[in-house]
Amino acid sequence: MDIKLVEARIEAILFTMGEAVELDRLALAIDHDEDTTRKIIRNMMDKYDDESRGIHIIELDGAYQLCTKASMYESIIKITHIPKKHVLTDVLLETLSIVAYKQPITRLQIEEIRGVKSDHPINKLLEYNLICELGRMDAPGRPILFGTTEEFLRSFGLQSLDSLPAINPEKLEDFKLEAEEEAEQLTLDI
Amino acid sequence: MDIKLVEARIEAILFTMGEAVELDRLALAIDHDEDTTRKIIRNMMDKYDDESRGIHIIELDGAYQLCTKASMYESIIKITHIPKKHVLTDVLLETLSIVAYKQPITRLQIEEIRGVKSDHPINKLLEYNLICELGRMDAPGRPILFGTTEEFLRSFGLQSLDSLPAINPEKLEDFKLEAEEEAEQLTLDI
Amino acid sequence: MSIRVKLEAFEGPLDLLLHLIDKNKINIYDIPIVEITDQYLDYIKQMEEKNLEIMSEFLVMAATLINIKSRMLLPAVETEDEQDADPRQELVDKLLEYKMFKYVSEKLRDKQENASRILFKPPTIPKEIADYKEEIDVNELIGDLTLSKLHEIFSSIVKKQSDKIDPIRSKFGKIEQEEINLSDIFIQIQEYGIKNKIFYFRNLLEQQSTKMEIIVTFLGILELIRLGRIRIEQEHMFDDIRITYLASDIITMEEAGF
Repeated sequence: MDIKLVEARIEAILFTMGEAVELDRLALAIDHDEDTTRKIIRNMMDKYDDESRGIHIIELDGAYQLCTKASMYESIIKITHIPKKHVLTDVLLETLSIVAYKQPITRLQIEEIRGVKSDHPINKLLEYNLICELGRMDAPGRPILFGTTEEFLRSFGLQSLDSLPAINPEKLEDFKLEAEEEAEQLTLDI
Repeated sequence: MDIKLVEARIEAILFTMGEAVELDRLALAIDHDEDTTRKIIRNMMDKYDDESRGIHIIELDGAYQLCTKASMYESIIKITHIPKKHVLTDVLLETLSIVAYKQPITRLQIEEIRGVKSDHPINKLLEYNLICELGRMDAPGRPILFGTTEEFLRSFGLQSLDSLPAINPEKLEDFKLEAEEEAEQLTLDI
Repeated sequence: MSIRVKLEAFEGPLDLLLHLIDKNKINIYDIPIVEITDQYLDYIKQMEEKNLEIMSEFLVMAATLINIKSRMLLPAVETEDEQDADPRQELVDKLLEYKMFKYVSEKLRDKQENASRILFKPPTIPKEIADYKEEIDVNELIGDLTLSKLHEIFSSIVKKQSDKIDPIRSKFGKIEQEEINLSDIFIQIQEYGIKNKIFYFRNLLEQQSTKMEIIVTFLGILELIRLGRIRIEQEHMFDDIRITYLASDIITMEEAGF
């Protein structure tokens, strides 16, 4: 099959669907195997990088979605009002980070890290579809396990969970040094 | 201004708006006069004619809209007809069992039993036509009451909704005991 | 009241503790536990018993701090065991972990900020195609699920629920926590009145919705009418009540002799 036609089909499908389309469904629709489909899409992604294009394809956990480039934002808001997304409070963001890095995680484990009851933020994050239930833990009481959703990846511009900002041990060292420096400063001041 | 950037902006605007955008609004958004804007768009239209593109710009009474090419129709039908994989996850099964045995039941009552917000599994079960709304509870806020569908019951070999109340937990226990007694009887008979 | 507002700014005991450590420019690995415990308890004292649930969480941390403090004050036992851990260690670990998540949540905030500049397009599936809906095959969906399996799942959930209920105390009936502070609401109505002059009863209820809060707000309104501090109008029965605030100052419940 002509590769150009396949590209056209993928573009048309992604445009029409609007939402993220899984690789396996795309492959079926264009009658190619998944590996070939992935290669074609990767190639298309490069073409969209051209500066005359205002849209591009993003990858979300093995699914693909068409969206505008971030740099186009200013021009778009000139012509239309864009409703603000949910602004996440510190509490929600903190709870969400814990779920993102520690998933699958139970409510109790979240509360242990935060040191405070967390029903409210957990329910809000469920409501915003940023976290979801993954199932139940095989432990006494069979507590619910939480994890992040595709919407979480999209809202934070992440390709997959692997692209979460890294928590590295060095950072912890930095905190330690900072604290020590501050302590030293204090002694000097006195 | 760089012509490529202007093209990108027009593409991004048309993509986001979805509907037809009048020339004068487009011209304002990209800071060019209408004639220049029209020329740029016409030029873009030629580019979209390339066979590797699945979408193009159409002109409608002095307004412009981004849409899929007519030749892409078959591919779009194809993807929408590829059935999504529907799976009853643990979360769904759990919610379904609560509705089955406690119906009619409100969302809040389900959430009390599960200990977590349950909009998502309830919506999924509704989509799968396994549960349905039975009416509203005569209580403050008149909450919706959920129950299982006839289709759900039929697939379990039950004739109608009326036959479900008989399947209460005690009854099942009775069945089990009966079966065991019968089995014992059988051994004695031999 | 200002103190309470300040305290509510802390998300929890760990947050407050981090704030104190920050404020005192303390090395997190070498917390002067005596000092911090005292400061922490000072904060707790200012909290009053506004919200029992929040309060209890702060108190648990206070107990932990006092426990560590007392262990630190005891003369160090000379042992060969080098692993005789610093009693502060567990707390330090917790604080560091918490601090780490506060740090990454800021990074995530930036990411979200950037991602919010990307826009998507709703599906535009032609109507005749959208109307075609793949029938969801319930039989296939249910697969080999049987009623007894469903019952098993149900029983395990219900069992778990009954495990959580204390059989004796559950018979005591529901104990509602007194969350509404009448004098606070009385002041709030007046503050709202000074700011808005003319407003509606429903405006007052926008932020509070429990039955108890509505009743208390209504009582407050009645009291303000009695004192001649507001004027109310209602054209028809069940219409929203229009309130005109006449006074220019605020009086407390004690002053009003409520």
